[in-house]
Parts: sequence; C-alpha cells; structure tokens
Amino acid sequence: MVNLEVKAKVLELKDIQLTYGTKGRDVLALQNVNLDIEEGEFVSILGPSGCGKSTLLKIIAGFIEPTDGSAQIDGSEINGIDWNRGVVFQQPALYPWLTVEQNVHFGLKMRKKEDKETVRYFLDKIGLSQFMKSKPYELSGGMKQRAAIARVLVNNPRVLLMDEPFSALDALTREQMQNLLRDIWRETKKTIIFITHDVDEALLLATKVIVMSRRPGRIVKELLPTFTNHITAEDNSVRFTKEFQEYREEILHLINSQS
Amino acid sequence: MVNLEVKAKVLELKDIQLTYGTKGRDVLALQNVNLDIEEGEFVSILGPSGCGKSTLLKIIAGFIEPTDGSAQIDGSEINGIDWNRGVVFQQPALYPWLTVEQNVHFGLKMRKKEDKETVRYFLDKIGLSQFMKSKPYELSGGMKQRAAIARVLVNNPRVLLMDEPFSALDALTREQMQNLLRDIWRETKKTIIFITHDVDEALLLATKVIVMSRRPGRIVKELLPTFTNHITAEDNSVRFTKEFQEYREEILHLINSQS
Amino acid sequence: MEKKKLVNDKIPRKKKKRHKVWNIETLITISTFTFILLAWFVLTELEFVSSLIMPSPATVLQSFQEVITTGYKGNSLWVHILDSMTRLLTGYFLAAVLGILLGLASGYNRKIRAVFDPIVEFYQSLPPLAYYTVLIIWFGIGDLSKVVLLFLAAFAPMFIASMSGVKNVKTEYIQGAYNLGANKWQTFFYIIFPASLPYIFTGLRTSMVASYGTLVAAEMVAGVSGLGWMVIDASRFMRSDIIFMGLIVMGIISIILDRLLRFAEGKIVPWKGKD
Amino acid sequence: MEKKKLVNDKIPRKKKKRHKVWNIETLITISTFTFILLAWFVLTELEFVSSLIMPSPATVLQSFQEVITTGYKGNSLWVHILDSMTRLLTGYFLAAVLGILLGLASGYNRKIRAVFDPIVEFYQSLPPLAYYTVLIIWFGIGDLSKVVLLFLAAFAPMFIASMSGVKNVKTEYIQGAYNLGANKWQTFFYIIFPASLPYIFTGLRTSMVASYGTLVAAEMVAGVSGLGWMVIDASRFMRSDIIFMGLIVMGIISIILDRLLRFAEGKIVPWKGKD
Amino acid sequence: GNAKSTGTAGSESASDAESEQDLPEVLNIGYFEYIDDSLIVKQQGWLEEELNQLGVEVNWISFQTGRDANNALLSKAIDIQIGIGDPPVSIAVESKTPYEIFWAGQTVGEAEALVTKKDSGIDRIEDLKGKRVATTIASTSHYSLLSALQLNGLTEADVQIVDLTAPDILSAWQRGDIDAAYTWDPILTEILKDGTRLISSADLAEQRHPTGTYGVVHTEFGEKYPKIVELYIKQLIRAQQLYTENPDEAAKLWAEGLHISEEEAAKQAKGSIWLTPEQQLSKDFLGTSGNIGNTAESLKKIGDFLVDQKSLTTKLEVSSYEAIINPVYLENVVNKTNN
Ligand SMILES: Nc1ncnc2c1ncn2[C@@H]1O[C@H](COP(=O)(O)OP(=O)(O)OP(=O)(O)O)[C@@H](O)[C@H]1O
Ligand SMILES: Nc1ncnc2c1ncn2[C@@H]1O[C@H](COP(=O)(O)OP(=O)(O)OP(=O)(O)O)[C@@H](O)[C@H]1O
Ligand SMILES: [Mg+2]
Ligand SMILES: [Mg+2]
Repeated sequence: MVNLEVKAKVLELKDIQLTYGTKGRDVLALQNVNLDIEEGEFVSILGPSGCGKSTLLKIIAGFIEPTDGSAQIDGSEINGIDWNRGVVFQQPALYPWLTVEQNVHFGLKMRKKEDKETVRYFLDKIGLSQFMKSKPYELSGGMKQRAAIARVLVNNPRVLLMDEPFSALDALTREQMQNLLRDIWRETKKTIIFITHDVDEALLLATKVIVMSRRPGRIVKELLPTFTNHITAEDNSVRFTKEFQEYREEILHLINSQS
Repeated sequence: MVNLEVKAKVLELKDIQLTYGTKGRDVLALQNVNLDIEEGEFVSILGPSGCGKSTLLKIIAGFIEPTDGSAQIDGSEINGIDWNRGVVFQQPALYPWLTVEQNVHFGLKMRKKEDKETVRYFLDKIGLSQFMKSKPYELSGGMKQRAAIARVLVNNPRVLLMDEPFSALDALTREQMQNLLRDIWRETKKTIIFITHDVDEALLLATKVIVMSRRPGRIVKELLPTFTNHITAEDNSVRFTKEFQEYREEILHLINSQS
Repeated sequence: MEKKKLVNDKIPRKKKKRHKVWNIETLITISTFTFILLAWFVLTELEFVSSLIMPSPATVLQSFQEVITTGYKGNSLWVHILDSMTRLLTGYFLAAVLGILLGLASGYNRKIRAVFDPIVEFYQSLPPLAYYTVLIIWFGIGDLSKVVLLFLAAFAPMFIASMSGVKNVKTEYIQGAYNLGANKWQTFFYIIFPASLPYIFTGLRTSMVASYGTLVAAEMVAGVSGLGWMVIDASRFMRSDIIFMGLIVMGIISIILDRLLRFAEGKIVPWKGKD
Repeated sequence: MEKKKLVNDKIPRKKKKRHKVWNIETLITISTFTFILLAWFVLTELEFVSSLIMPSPATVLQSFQEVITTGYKGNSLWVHILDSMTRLLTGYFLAAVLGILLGLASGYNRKIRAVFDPIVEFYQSLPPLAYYTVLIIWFGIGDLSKVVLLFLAAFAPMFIASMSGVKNVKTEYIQGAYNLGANKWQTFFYIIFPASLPYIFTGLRTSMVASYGTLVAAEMVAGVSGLGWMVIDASRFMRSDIIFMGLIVMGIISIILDRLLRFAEGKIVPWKGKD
Repeated sequence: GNAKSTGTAGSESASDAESEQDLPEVLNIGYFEYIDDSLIVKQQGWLEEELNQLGVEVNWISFQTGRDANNALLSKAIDIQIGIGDPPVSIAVESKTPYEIFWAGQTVGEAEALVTKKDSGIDRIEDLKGKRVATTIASTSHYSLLSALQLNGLTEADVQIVDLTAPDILSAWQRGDIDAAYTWDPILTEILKDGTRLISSADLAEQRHPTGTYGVVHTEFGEKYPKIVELYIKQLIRAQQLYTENPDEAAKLWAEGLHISEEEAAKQAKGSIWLTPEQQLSKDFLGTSGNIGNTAESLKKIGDFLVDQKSLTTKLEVSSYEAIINPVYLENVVNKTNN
C-alpha cells in the first residue's frame, strides 16, 4: 500500500535462499534470487540441470518455504499451497485409482465446480478423448504428461506453474500444446511460469525469459522477447528471423558458459 | 543356421503385434512391426506420443511378450530379461534406499564385477560426482535421469535400449550426453536403440532412424543417415548442412502427417 | 525357461499361459494339504501318537458328521457358527471402521495422532486375556463384553496399518490435491484414503487374524454357543476329536473370510505396485 | 496459518518450526494421559465405581511400590519382566526372521506361496488358546511351548505383511534389477527386501502386538513367573490393584518396544513416501 | 435381575406377601458343569416350572472357574451361583464381594485326589519332596494339596507346584512332565489308569480339612427377593431326594447334561458327599442364624492359607466369614416344610 505502482505485481521474490539439509550435508540450491513478475506475464525459466529451477517453482507454489528471503504473492507472504497457483509437476503424479477423466476432473470436483464439458473439451484438445476411461498406468509417458497438463488447465488457476511440461512430447504434439497454451494465455491473460530446456520453446512462448546459473542457482539474465505475440497456429515464421536467432545464440551462450 | 548371412543380425522382429487388454477394452499398441537390426547399429526411433515406442522397447528388453509374431535375438526367441540388453526407462526408477553411487554400482555388484573406478568415471562423466552420496529423492529431475543412464552404461551391456534418456536435460548437458553416448558407441561398437522426440538428436546420433505411425504403431519409414560419423566433440557443423536439413524436414513431415 | 519364470508375477503375460500357471499352483496347494492329511493319517493310524493326543482323521470325520446332524450340546453346528460370526463380525466391523478412520486421521494430523497413538500403543499391549476380566466386570457376561473384546483386538492392527498407510502416501499426491483446490477433508477422503488402501487391506487381514484369535478367549467365559466355546468345552471333556473338528471348521471359515478380503482387495486396489 | 498447517506432515520445514510443533504434540499427549489419570482419580475417589471394579490410583501406586520392593510371590518385578521379555523376544525374533523370509518368498514366488500361504491362512485363524492345549501336548509345559505359542502368534501378521510388501513393490524396480544383471536371489535380497521394508515395519509392529497379546495366555499354563502370569494370578485372587499395576507395566514396556521399532523404522526407511 | 416394580417398592425385610408382588423379570443363575443337585434341577426344568408361573424367566449360565463366577457376581451379571468352591468364596470375602452363602450341598469326597505315576517310586506324601506336582491354583484341589503337604510335615516350598487346568494336567501327565497331580474328575479317572492315589479329599475331610461347594446369592438380590432363593432351595432339596430315591434316574439326567455315559455319571456322583438341609444347618457346617457353624472356620483357614501364600493380603477374623453365611433362607424352607 505504501508504494503506488499501478501495474499489478503478482509475484515478488526478494533475496530468496534455499538450503536442503540432509544428514549433515547441506545443499545450497538457491542463492539471492530476486524476481518480480507482473500480472499477465509469460515467464520462461532456463538453466542447467540441477540449478534449482524446480526448487524455485516449488517455493512459488508454496510447497516449500525459503530458508531466507521473502516470497510474496499480491503483496502478502506466500502461505502454503493454493489452487490459484496451479502446478504441473516435472514428473506427472496422476492418481492411479482414478481414470484419466476423473484425474482431469479432480480439481473442479473438489472446488464444487463439476463441469464434465470442460473436462471433455480439454481431453479433446490434448488428444486423450479416446483414453478418458483408462487408468494412468495404462498411458504412455507422453500421454501421462498431457493428462497432468489438462488436469491443471481445466482448473483455470490464476497463475500457472509448469515444470518441463512438454519434455516427453514429440515435435508435432509439442507444437500443438504450445499453441494451446499460448491461446489460453492470450485469452485469459493468466500469469504463467514455465520451466523448459528448449530455448526455442522459451522464446516462442515467453514474454520474459530468465536464465539461471549453475547451482547454487542465481538469476544471471532476464530477457524480454516479444515473438510470442506474432505467432499464430498457422504462422510461426518469426522463429526464422535474425532477431530470434540472436536471442537464441545469446541464451545458449549464457547457459553453456555456466560450466 | 539355415540362412548364411555374414553380417551379424542381432535383432529380428517379425510381424510383431501387441494388444494391451484391460477390463474389456483392448488397446492395440503395435501392429505388423518388422525390423532387423545388425550388430553395431545405432537405431533411433521416432514417432508420435502414444504410438508404441516404449512398448516396442519393452518387447525387445523382454519385459513383455508380443501377442503375436516373433522377436528374436541372435537367432533365438527373446526369452525374459537379460542384462546384455540394458534398458534406460522413460521414467527413471532409481532405488530410493541406495545412494546415487550405489545405484550406479548396482549392476556391477550384482554381476560380481565390483568396480568403483568405473562407477566414479561415469559419475564424473555425467556430472554427478558431487552427489555420489545423495539419495535419489534428493536429486533434480535431470540428475535422476543422468543417474539412470550411468547405471546402465557402467554395466556395459551389449545392446543398449534407451527410452527418451535425455528429455529432461538442458541443451548443454544434453549435448555432452550425446557426445558421451556417441563416443561409447564408437569405441565399443555396441548396438543401441534409442527413443527420442528430438529429430536433430536422432539424426546426430543414429545410423538408422525409424519413424513410427500413430497408434496402432507400425514402421512407416526407415532412414539411414551418416551424420554421426562426421561429428566430434569440437565439430558438429554437419547439422548445418543442407542434407541434414532435408532429412530433418522429411522426418518432421512424416511425423506431422500422422494426425 | 529360467529367466522368464522369474518375472511371472510382475509382468503381464498372455492369458492362456497365466491360466496354466495358476493351475500348477492350485496343484501345489492341493498336494500340500494332501500331504498334511496323509501325515496325520499315518501318524495316528500307526499309533505313533495316542488318540487322546491326536485323534485320527476318521474319528474327526465321524464327529463332524455327528455334530452336523445332531449338533453339539443343544445347538446345531450352524447355530454355533452363526453365533460366533455375529459376535466376530460385529466387533470386527466396528473396529475396521473406527480403526481406519482414526488411523488415517492420526497419520494425517499430528495433533490427532498425539491424542490417539499413545493410547492405542498403550492398550494394544494389554493382552486381551488380562483385561477381559475388567471388561466382564464393566460390561457383564453377555455378548456385549465379548464384542468389545473382539473389537479391541481388531482395532489396534487396523489403526497401526492405516496410520502407516498415510505416512507412506507420496508427498506429490497430497501436494497435488491441495494444488488442485482440495481442502483438508477432501484431500483426506479422495487422496489419503485411496492411496492408503494397500495398507488398509493388509490391516484388514491382520486385524481379522487378531480378532479371530480372540474368539476363543471371548467365548470362554459364560458361553453356551459359538465355535470358540465348542472347542474350549470339548477340551474340558477331553473330546480331542471335537477340538480338531472345531479347529478345522474355524480354519475353513477363516480362509473364506480371508479370501473375501483378498478378492475385495484385487477389485478395489487394481493399481497395486503400479503407482 | 490454516493452509500451512495442512501440509505440515509431508513437507520439509525449517528446523525451528518443526521443533516447536513437536512440543505442542508432546503437550497434547501429556494432557491426554493427565486427563485419563484425573478421570480415574475422580471416578474412584468420589466412589462412582467401587474399588473392587476399579482400584484407585493410590492403591495401585501402593502395590506398585510393594511389588518393586518385595516382589510378587517370591520373584522381584524385574525377574517377572525379564522372564516375560525372554520368552516374548525369543518367540518374536524367530517369528520376525522366519515370517519376513517366508512372507517375502511367498510374495515373490507363486509356487512357494502355493505351499505356505494356505497353511498360514489356515493356522492363523486358529485361536492360540484353542491350539495351546495341543502345543502343550507336543512341547510340554515348560518355556518351549510358551515360546512356540508366542512365535506362532507373531508369525502370521509378519508373513502377511511381508507378502503384501512384495506384492506392492513397483514392477519397474524388479524389472530394473533383472535388467542390470541381478539374478533371482539378488533381486530378492537387494530389491524386494528393501522395497518391502515399509510393509515389513508395519508387520513388525502389528506382530509385536499379536505376540504381546498372547503373553498372558502363554504364561497362564504352569506359570510361576512373568508379567502375564502375575496378572492372571492376581485376577484369580481378585487383586485388582495388582492387575492394574501389571497392565500399566505391560503397557509401558510395550510403548518402549514400539518406540524402538519406530525409531528403527525412521533410521532404516528414510525414503518413506518418497519413491 | 431387573425389578418389575408393581405398586410400592418392597421394604428391606420383605414379608412373603409383599415379595409376591415384587419379582425380578429374570433370574440369572450361574453353575458349573459337573455332577451336583443343581444340574438335576436344571435338567428337570423345575425352577422354570415354578418361576415362569410368576412371570420370571430363568437364565442358566455356565462358568469354568470360580474366578469367572466371582466376577460375574461382582458385575451383577448373575444373581445366584451354585457349586462354587471354598477358595473362591474365601477370596470373595477378602475382596468384599457382596454375596452370601445360602446352601452347602456337597463336600468333596473321592472326586478329588492326589495321584502319582505308578512306577515313579513315590509311595508316600513325604516322597513328594522336590517333585513336580500339578494342580489348579485357587481351586479346592489346590487347597487340599496344601493341606495334605502340611499334614505330612511338608511345606509348599518343598515341592514344585505346577499350575495347570485339568485338561492340561492330563497332557502333562501323559508326557511325563509332572510326577503327581491333585485334580478332579473326569481327568482324575483318566490319570488313575496309570497312577496310584496317595490321598483323597475324603481322607482330608476326616482330618479336619474339608472342602466343599456352596450356593451363593448376591446380597442385594437376596434381600430383595428372598422368596426366589427359598424357591430354589426347595428345588435343590427335591433334587437331593431324587438322587437318594432313584440314583439311576439321576445318573441319566447327569449323563444327558454332561454328554457322558450313565455309568461314568453314577461313578462320579459317588465322589461327593451330599449334605441334607439338616446336616447343613448343623454345627459342622453352616450352623444356624444365631450360631454360625464350622464352615466359617474352614473358610478362614483357607483364607489364612492364601495369605501365607501371599495370594491375599490380610488375615481376617472369623466374624468376617461368619458374616457371609446366611442360613436364614434354608431355615425358612426347613421350618415351613416341617410345619
Ligand atoms: N500397461 C498398459 N496397459 C494398457 N495400455 C497400455 C499400457 N501401456 C501402454 N499402453 C497403451 O499402449 C499405447 C502405446 O504406449 P507406449 O508407452 O508404447 O507409447 P510411446 O510411443 O512410448 O509414447 P510416449 O512417446 O508418449 O512415451 C498407448 O496408447 C498406451 O495407452
Ligand atoms: N529433496 C531434496 N533434498 C536434498 N536436495 C535436493 C532435494 N531436491 C533437490 N535437491 C537439490 O537441489 C538442487 C536443485 O534441484 P532442482 O530440482 O531445483 O533442480 P532443477 O533446476 O529443477 O534441475 P532439473 O532441470 O534437472 O530438473 C539439486 O542440486 C538437487 O540435488
Ligand atoms: Mg527440475
Ligand atoms: Mg514411451
């Protein structure tokens, strides 16, 4: 209330530090992470394996508390898990006792917003209509991942937190999913935080790309690409522009210089 | 013994068909799959999500038997699991009661070939030396995947079966892993079957690329690229050649036309 | 063949083969029991052991027929079985429901656990025979004290198993539920409960064992009917044929109950080992 | 605060907080027991119940002091405890080892299961009191028959739990082991066994309950020492103060044993809920 | 039993007329399954005959041990218990269980005895020194064994007493785990097949260590419904008469009730000494309401024994034992029939 910024600051991370402590050996996973995210931003996080991306996402989701620093949502400290910060886990954790349809319907049902229509709609969009009645252990790896995505999308949270959601998908399906996500973002102006290893994917989707350093994870660069605004399902020619290639080179260089 | 082919045919799949049967609903996962693989080939399998790639790998690994058709290894029917067909699972299944080092050492220990040296060597190669004493649940997603790869590599099986082993890795780590795998293949002339969604990766590694159709999975195309032979850790410029781009386009087109 | 056999249990196989394998196992089971019967027959027929110590299969069969046709001490076998089952299942059912609920709740919430766990830990250790006297003084000698005893015997294992179940639920399952908007209670009913089912079924089975094991103790005092009473009564009159018959009937009933539980488990927890 | 509390159990928190939370729980536990003691005190002091039905805490404390200083019927309390523990732990330990081994083997191999599972299913249902007579005939009235009884009581739950453990092992773990070159036995020892540990610990705990619950029955026959015998003997002479004292001692010992098992579980299965 | 309150509640010393209106709904009787007068009453259904007319149901409950019977009386689960031995009664006196003795129908005779293995070399009680002797603790046999030892200059510490139930005594006997046993029928008959009798309860009774069984009534119930108690006593007397007049008929009833042969029943019946109401009211047993008999003494002796053994805590005066003997019911019945 003291500062009078007009643009809604959804998320504010200040000097976040996180240490995992297991039997004497402490692992410093995050150090001095500062990050502001505004309403409607599409943030993509890139960084070497094990640098603390998932950890950062878990802090934002409220799964773990930072050891030090403050993580605020809408101006107040993040306080536990909330459905309005919907998470797609790195390893899909679908409920094996529910069918795919029931898994996807779970959030709505819990919030007393039963709506099979929406469930069907998203199942169709992610291409699992035929496997509606299957159990998760009857799905392939990519199908599980898609079901986990649908489960969160159906729930329509304000902030979407996604941890490498498309990593097990083939090129075509992946592109379709990217388009789906971009459309949803455009239509609903959600805030999305999206971890990926694919630089192209980050550039094709995000309005803010964050590059993290090797462990202990720090933010080494914030970029603000705009390619996503120029892409439609039919036309993604921006990826062949010189600017895109430059961004790409810069990020790759940043990541590769981390070793 | 009847046919007198000189080049050793390691694997021979004939008219493989596989149906998963769960409570009345039968899912036909594979249909009429025919495939010959010779000693020392590096085979890459591409195909849309849920098309049956993992299923095919499981048949070769001996985890499941085909419903119909014959799967032969070295001329005799595949008969259960064998360490000489080492598998990297799509979802890493490390043993949570063992440390990373113990997990990686597991195969050698079981085969009474204790060799901590080799374990250390591979842990170093995959960049997990520091996390040797950690438990799997203390690793990030990509680190788990790397540990699972090391576990099989250390074991030095004759045939390597890998199901999207690099999907959770960042660009740089991925390239390092690709180089590591290619080096191993070159040195030991292993037969490798490698599922991936990354067309570039397939072309950069494989000597035979197989493209599968949407479920029920059939083989729609076999290609025989040679780029892998021209690549060194320092120089992967072949990927910028026209030929590479043509291959790439063709495969992408094949996969994308499956919808 | 060697390697293939190893993984039989865990890997889907063709239907035909499975069926055949099952038959071999049935055969083994049948042989096992045949062997036991035969050993029994030989031991008693050749009088290695006195008939008082161990009655011959023939005698037992005979008293079986007798009890089936004319009953034992005024009540037919079915009445004995029915009476025992009514007591057993009443106590067991109550224990299962309460044990599961409190066990799950205690696994889930530290405060609830702080109340119930030490109490259960404490009372579970008290041998039923030791506190049965107290129960009789409190609840009389009727069916009530018997049912309470059976209940208490079944409750503790059910509670422990359910609590372990919750503690072994994957963290991701719970985090996921909250994250999708489930509240405390919903997470409990829709996630914790089903995820704990494999443990709960183990609990249901051991708890049946515990309760069944107390049946004789329960029917020992002031009984006039029931399988447990029949066995105890027979032992007082040295009717070892009736004792053996009673034990066999109890064994068979217990196998049936256990099979029902396992059947239910197969139906209700088909994802066992697959999550 | 609400939401944060919900996930307390499953999510790593800062050390400080955890510690504080633990204190609250200890407080709750202490309050629970204080409340029970108080209720007991009030009920007996205000003579809502006769001292025969329920002795007052003071009387119980007095006999406690008495038994500690002068012993009970020729043996000091420590001898009674030691004798009971020797019997109990011998039977329990053997049952644990054998139950785990056979249970794991039966869960793993269909043929082994076909032999043992029906036998266990059958005998487990036989109430210890019913077949104790038979055990006495076979093993005499000394400690052997007592230990056998305690063994049998502990064995079945251990067997069932271990078998369930194996059936719940992830298929991938087993496939992975074979795939890395482990043979049948190695897979059994290095994979099936550790992966079943959460179940085995549940089994160890319920099995302790079962065995402990049979202690009184075991010591009822030809006893001269032991906690179970003390309680039974006191009950014959309507010494409800000694009964209560005995029950409390048994309860405390059982809590200690259970805590040890849980402590071991925490040390040995740190990956609980994390695989 | 639950009072069926018709009209005004009966005063403490209810006269016959008053108590006729004030009856329980059910009479719960505990009994032991062995050969006695009560079993005849049960088998014949005499009590039901009498009480059902008055709208009172009869509920027979069998117990295995005196302890269980004591507990049942304590929890008011039963109103009357028949056939309970002296040790449990002495224990009940010490623990102040509120019941009274109204009947002392039998003393133990040859039905309980001390037996040794035939070729064990034990011929006299003195030879038992250091041997294993089995009996059921807190039973009449237990007390008799201790008496026999004492009479022969031995103490409890000189032998190893093994606490076993009757069936377990047989098992231990056959296995050779024990050298001697003091127990009762039917196990007694069984072990006598390869054993010799050293002493029986009949012998001990002669040496002033009698054991017997009693009928007891919960004090509250007796005060409230004396008529029921008297009615029951009448049936017990009727049963005694049936046995003296027609032992074969009685044997048949017992055989049916216990599922044993008639010969067996007849033989076992001879093991107890039956006391007529007049004998019971004599100085040797219950005595009269003004002058309580020797039963109090022998109960005290047993109580003291148990205190010496550390089973009970305090030795009580004879008066405490006299207090639980109430011959009034029996006197009333005898007086009425005599008049
Ligand atoms: N255990 C199972 N029970 C029933 N159906 C199954 C099972 N496993 C796989 N399937 C089905 O078989 C088909 C092929 O699955 P598979 O895992 O082989 O696909 P994939 O090509 O590996 O896909 P992805 O790239 O997504 O991993 C899918 O449609 C899937 O639903
Ligand atoms: N539960 C845990 N206990 C201890 N250490 C942990 C735990 N989870 C993660 N770590 C450590 O924290 C660091 C960061 O892990 P994190 O999962 O955030 O990485 P990441 O950036 O998501 O990597 P990836 O791209 O491979 O998924 C790693 O070094 C890891 O070993
Ligand atoms: Mg991660
Ligand atoms: Mg797959």
